[in-house]
Amino acid sequence: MDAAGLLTAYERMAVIRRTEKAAHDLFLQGLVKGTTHLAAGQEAVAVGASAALRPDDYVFATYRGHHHALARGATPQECLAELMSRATGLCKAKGGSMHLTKAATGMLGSYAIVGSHLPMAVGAAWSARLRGTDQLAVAFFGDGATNIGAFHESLNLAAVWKLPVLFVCENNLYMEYTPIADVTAVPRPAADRAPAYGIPGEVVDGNDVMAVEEAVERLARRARGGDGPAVLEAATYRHFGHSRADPAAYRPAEEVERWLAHDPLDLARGRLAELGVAEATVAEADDRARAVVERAVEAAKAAPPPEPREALADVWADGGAAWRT
Amino acid sequence: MDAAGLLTAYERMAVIRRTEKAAHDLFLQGLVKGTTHLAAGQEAVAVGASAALRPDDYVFATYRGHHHALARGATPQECLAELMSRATGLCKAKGGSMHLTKAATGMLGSYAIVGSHLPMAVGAAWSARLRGTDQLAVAFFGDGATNIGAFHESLNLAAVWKLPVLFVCENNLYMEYTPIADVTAVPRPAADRAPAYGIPGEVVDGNDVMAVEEAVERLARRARGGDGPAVLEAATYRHFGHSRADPAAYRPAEEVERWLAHDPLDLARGRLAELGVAEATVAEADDRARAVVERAVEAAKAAPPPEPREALADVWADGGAAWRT
Amino acid sequence: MADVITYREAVAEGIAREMRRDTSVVCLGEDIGAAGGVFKTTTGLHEEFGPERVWDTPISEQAIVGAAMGAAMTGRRPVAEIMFSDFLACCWDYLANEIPKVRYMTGGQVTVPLVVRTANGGGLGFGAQHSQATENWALTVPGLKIAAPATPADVVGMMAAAIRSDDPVVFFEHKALLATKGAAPPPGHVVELGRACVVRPGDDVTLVALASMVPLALKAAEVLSGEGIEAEVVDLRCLVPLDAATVLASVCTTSRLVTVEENPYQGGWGATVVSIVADEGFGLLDAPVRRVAAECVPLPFADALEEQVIPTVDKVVMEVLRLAAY
Amino acid sequence: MADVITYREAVAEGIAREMRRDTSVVCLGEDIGAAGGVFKTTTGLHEEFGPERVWDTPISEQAIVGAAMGAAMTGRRPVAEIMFSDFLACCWDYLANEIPKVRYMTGGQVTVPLVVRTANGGGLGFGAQHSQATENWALTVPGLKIAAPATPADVVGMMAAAIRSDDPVVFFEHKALLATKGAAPPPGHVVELGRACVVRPGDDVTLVALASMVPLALKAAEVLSGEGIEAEVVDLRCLVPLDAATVLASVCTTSRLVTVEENPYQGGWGATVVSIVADEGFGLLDAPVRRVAAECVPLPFADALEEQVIPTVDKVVMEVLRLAAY
Ligand SMILES: Cc1ncc(C[n+]2csc(CCOP(=O)(O)OP(=O)(O)O)c2C)c(N)n1
Ligand SMILES: Cc1ncc(C[n+]2csc(CCOP(=O)(O)OP(=O)(O)O)c2C)c(N)n1
Ligand SMILES: [Mg+2]
Ligand SMILES: [Mg+2]
Repeated sequence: MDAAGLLTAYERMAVIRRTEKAAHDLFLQGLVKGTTHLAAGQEAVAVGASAALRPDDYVFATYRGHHHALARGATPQECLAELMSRATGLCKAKGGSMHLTKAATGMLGSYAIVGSHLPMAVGAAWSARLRGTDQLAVAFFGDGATNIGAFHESLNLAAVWKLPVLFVCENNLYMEYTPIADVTAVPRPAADRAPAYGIPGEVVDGNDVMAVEEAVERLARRARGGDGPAVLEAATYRHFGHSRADPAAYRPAEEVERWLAHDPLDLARGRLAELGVAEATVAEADDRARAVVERAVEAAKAAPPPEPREALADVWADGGAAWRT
Repeated sequence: MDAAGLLTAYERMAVIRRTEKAAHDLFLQGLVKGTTHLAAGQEAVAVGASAALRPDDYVFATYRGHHHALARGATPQECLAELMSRATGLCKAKGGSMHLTKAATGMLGSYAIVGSHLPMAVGAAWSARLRGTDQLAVAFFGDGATNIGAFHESLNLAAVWKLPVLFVCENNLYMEYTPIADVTAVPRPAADRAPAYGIPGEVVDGNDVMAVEEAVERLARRARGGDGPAVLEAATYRHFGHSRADPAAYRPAEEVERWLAHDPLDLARGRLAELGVAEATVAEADDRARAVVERAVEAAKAAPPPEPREALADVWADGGAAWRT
Repeated sequence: MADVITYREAVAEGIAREMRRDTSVVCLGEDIGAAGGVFKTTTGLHEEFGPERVWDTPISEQAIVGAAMGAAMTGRRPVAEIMFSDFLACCWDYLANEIPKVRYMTGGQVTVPLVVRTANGGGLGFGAQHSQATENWALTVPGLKIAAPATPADVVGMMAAAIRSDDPVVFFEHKALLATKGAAPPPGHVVELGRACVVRPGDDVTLVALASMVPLALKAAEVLSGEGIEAEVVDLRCLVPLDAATVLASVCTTSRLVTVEENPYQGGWGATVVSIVADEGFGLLDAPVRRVAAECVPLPFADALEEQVIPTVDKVVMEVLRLAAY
Repeated sequence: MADVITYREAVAEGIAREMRRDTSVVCLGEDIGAAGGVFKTTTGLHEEFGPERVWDTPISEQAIVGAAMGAAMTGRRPVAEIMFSDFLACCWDYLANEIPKVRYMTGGQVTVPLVVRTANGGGLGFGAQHSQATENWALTVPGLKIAAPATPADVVGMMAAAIRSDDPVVFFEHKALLATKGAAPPPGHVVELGRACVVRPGDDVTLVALASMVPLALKAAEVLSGEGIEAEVVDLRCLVPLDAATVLASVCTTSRLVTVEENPYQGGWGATVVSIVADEGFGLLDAPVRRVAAECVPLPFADALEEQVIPTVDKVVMEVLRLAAY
């Protein structure tokens, strides 16, 4: 990743950070119903990986998926409109925060059942192989997902069929409120399991966008070349609580501090300085990010609610919902 | 295991072998309906493990579970009567071949959904811990079960809670008709996965009843002592096809021959000779085994079918089946 | 104890009462310990009973419910939490194939005295995968008792019955009711499973409802009363055992039946109730039987869409008025 | 092709026809390749289409169906086999929460053109965990099409429709019908999903049945004919789309309805059918609606017990006679 690439990545991360902040504020204002699982602090995983992927690759993510949708081509406006139940939402306000999806750019969905999307990513990789493309599929998931059965079945099947799929674990140390270390038999919940499937398992600093890009690029090349899947465990941290108004009181202050001092945006800013990018240039990127998100908030606020008839559309491929004669 | 112990083990294996043969013949005679999954060839796993267990330990097995039921206190007559749909069957003819269970002697069931009983064994071990006993739970399962999600969840939970449970895989090289090696990412489907849960994973000759006894005894002691679960992978082979009339044509003749030459009963006979047990003594054990199974067949044949009203008994703990007023 | 408690508090209270009575009762689930549960329905249990009776688990629904089964078969009374009822799908094998069948298929050799508790239903804006009313899944499987209380007192009383039951019980705690308040039940309060409750008497039409649909049906009944129609509202409380007798007795008076179901029409419990009445109570009926249920679509996120899909007071009132005009 | 084929052969034939037409059709499942499937319902596919179109999998039901979903979302038409329908419980999350919802909750961005085939029902003596009629599980979930053919020709025709469908279809192949024979369908035979079939006309009572219950209902109709009662037998073929119109039209003639269901009474599809008729067809009914369904117990192993539990010709005849006497 050169300076220009890093600047682009930085700006994307800044857009995500501000979108997450906006989502948080809008939630507190009562403009976002239900729940949100913010990814602030984890931007580098999405943006770093995205930088290494091709436009025709497939991405599958979780309910904590705003960053992946945004990194993969969804606009802040589409995302915020979805959260705010507007007709202009990414999923026509049928999905909500947990289900952001932008199929047109290969972001094949955010799934709210832990681990459920790993087999789907395996299937997308299998499909690429069947169609003779060298597309890649990437599943992003949390540390907690490594203890569910679908994780095991997916890694084994992908390994046996040598499919072009990457399993990227965002290890943010916690499930909802319980530390992953309390309920997992190995220290590295994802990487330490890779040998059980005869595939590489690596650990990367998930807050270092360049390191993530490098690792994903390398493992992706390998997978496209027919050498099979890999596990990448990205060490990271969420800035907010698990969801909504969770104050995350269960986290030691010292730990929070340490991780806030290892912020992905700060890290990238430091690197940009090292690479000789002027502070003013970075500030311009920040300004653009702020402007984009501000406009997005205004546009989403101004957008209409969905038409009531939308409730009975989109179950079936014919666009309808008829289940009987 | 001394000579006397081995002779007892040998006789038990002989009883199992003859019961399986009887089940096969009765099936061909149309006296056993449905299906059977015979364990002939795998006797040493059940008998060796059983010899190392205490009467109050818990055993959970699969649809291929005749040997475990018999090793764990069920009589050939109860088992064959169950297969032949008799009122005197082990489960009152409600279970059938796939569900042999003898709760009174800690044989807590045979389950026909691959992998489903592993979490149950974990739960029984947890219960022992909660009640402050040092009972052990053992789950026996096939090589094919190592690729299902419940396997993964069970091993992790057992390891995290350091429960007294042993996971004993009977690796007979095949699932139904597909070699396990074709669909598993590591050579030792069970043992090679143990490190993913930070627990010991051992391989043992599953046809050597003494070796099985030794390994189970050692791992059981460890588990009872609070050092947590372990995986034991027993290499073995089934003499019959997967089920019913499967001629197992998918198995190379050379492989079958090699394994038939490594028969658990023959091995034990050889060891008995080495230990100086007279051939006549072994022949007497064989005679007793034959007589027991012959009587069992006759008794089962003579037993009545279940009373029709049994169909509506035993759903609920009150003995009935009422679901509405 | 306060005179009034919330449904949420009633869950923890109900469990705590049984844990005090019986040391064999033990809880397991995700984040149920020190965190007190995602819905704060296990608040205080970890403090009172300690980590040897309240166990945090990994995200392993099969291991949670499967281990509960194994423990129940060996002398404990586990209370397993599956955080959202949608996730029952992740351990469905245990609910569908193992727990309800093992007693029968072993000829009665074992019992499985466990409770699987779960937060059920919509109303909190959690979207399609966290809002389903899944009690109908369980209804397809003989061998499970199915409890779905509508009030705090019933939560406590039915929890007592569920935990004391030697049969497996799936206990549906309704998310939309968690914040609702009601009279605190007296000590020792037990509500036998399988007894419906006539929560409002009326002569003109019988409304049969469950969980969150009970207050909704009551509201509809108030509106209808203004129109001169007196609805009898039956809170079914359990799907199994199903108190068909109470429903039939009510229809005997009213001659008209409407079920009010949060779930989609297809495969909903109301259909089973209706089929019993259309058979055994056919002669009692003066008018078509109607089911006010959700549309047959996943639950959409936006409120504007959700209200198109789920039953509302207005929809119930409208259907009853149409029926009255029959 | 022979004039007569078995239901078993029809499965493989139905899949093969579509695999020839459309190279995007691909199969996966346990032992479906060289072994031809445990029920020999995929015999010949591996030989004809090779390992790149017919994939043997590990015992990983979640990975099988989840991977099928991912492949369906990205341009393939996977046909996934789940060996016994009971094992749908091991991947229920995909059937209940993922496959039927993803199109809706993404606002129509993706389609999931897949078929999950599975051997359903009892009759072969496989015991409680391998004999269930689980189509009712699927009925509780909007967003799945549910096919359950009763004849070899319907197997081929409905398989064609299922594989061509851009919607997910759960395709229930009945174990007890595998050995039955019927007319071989002509090339290009397609049976639109959601069209019931009146397989026997009659004026006195409507029997609605599915899969293995269709021949049973037909046998009962023959017996009843001897008693002077002419039953109209409707083969429902699909639960979703549900052809309620055909049922209502039949009841319009007969004024009497009996459903014949292999599944337990509680939560069975017949309840949904009955609730529609008790509403929209209430005025047509001359007598109580009756459901002949299985007892609400797991399926016992012994034949002597099984016949107590499941519907038999005798039970259907007896119920209809009782109804006729109403
Ligand atoms: C199968 C399942 N079980 C439980 C939950 C509830 N739940 C939602 S998020 C979560 C924690 C997940 O932790 P992790 O995988 O580390 O992801 P993170 O939230 O940290 O990104 C849990 C338990 C769920 N959605 N799905
Ligand atoms: C969840 C599930 N999937 C598939 C099956 C069908 N099935 C029964 S036995 C079997 C093979 C199991 O192989 P293995 O675990 O090696 O045990 P073995 O039969 O060799 O003893 C399969 C696939 C099942 N019973 N349960
Ligand atoms: Mg996490
Ligand atoms: Mg095997």
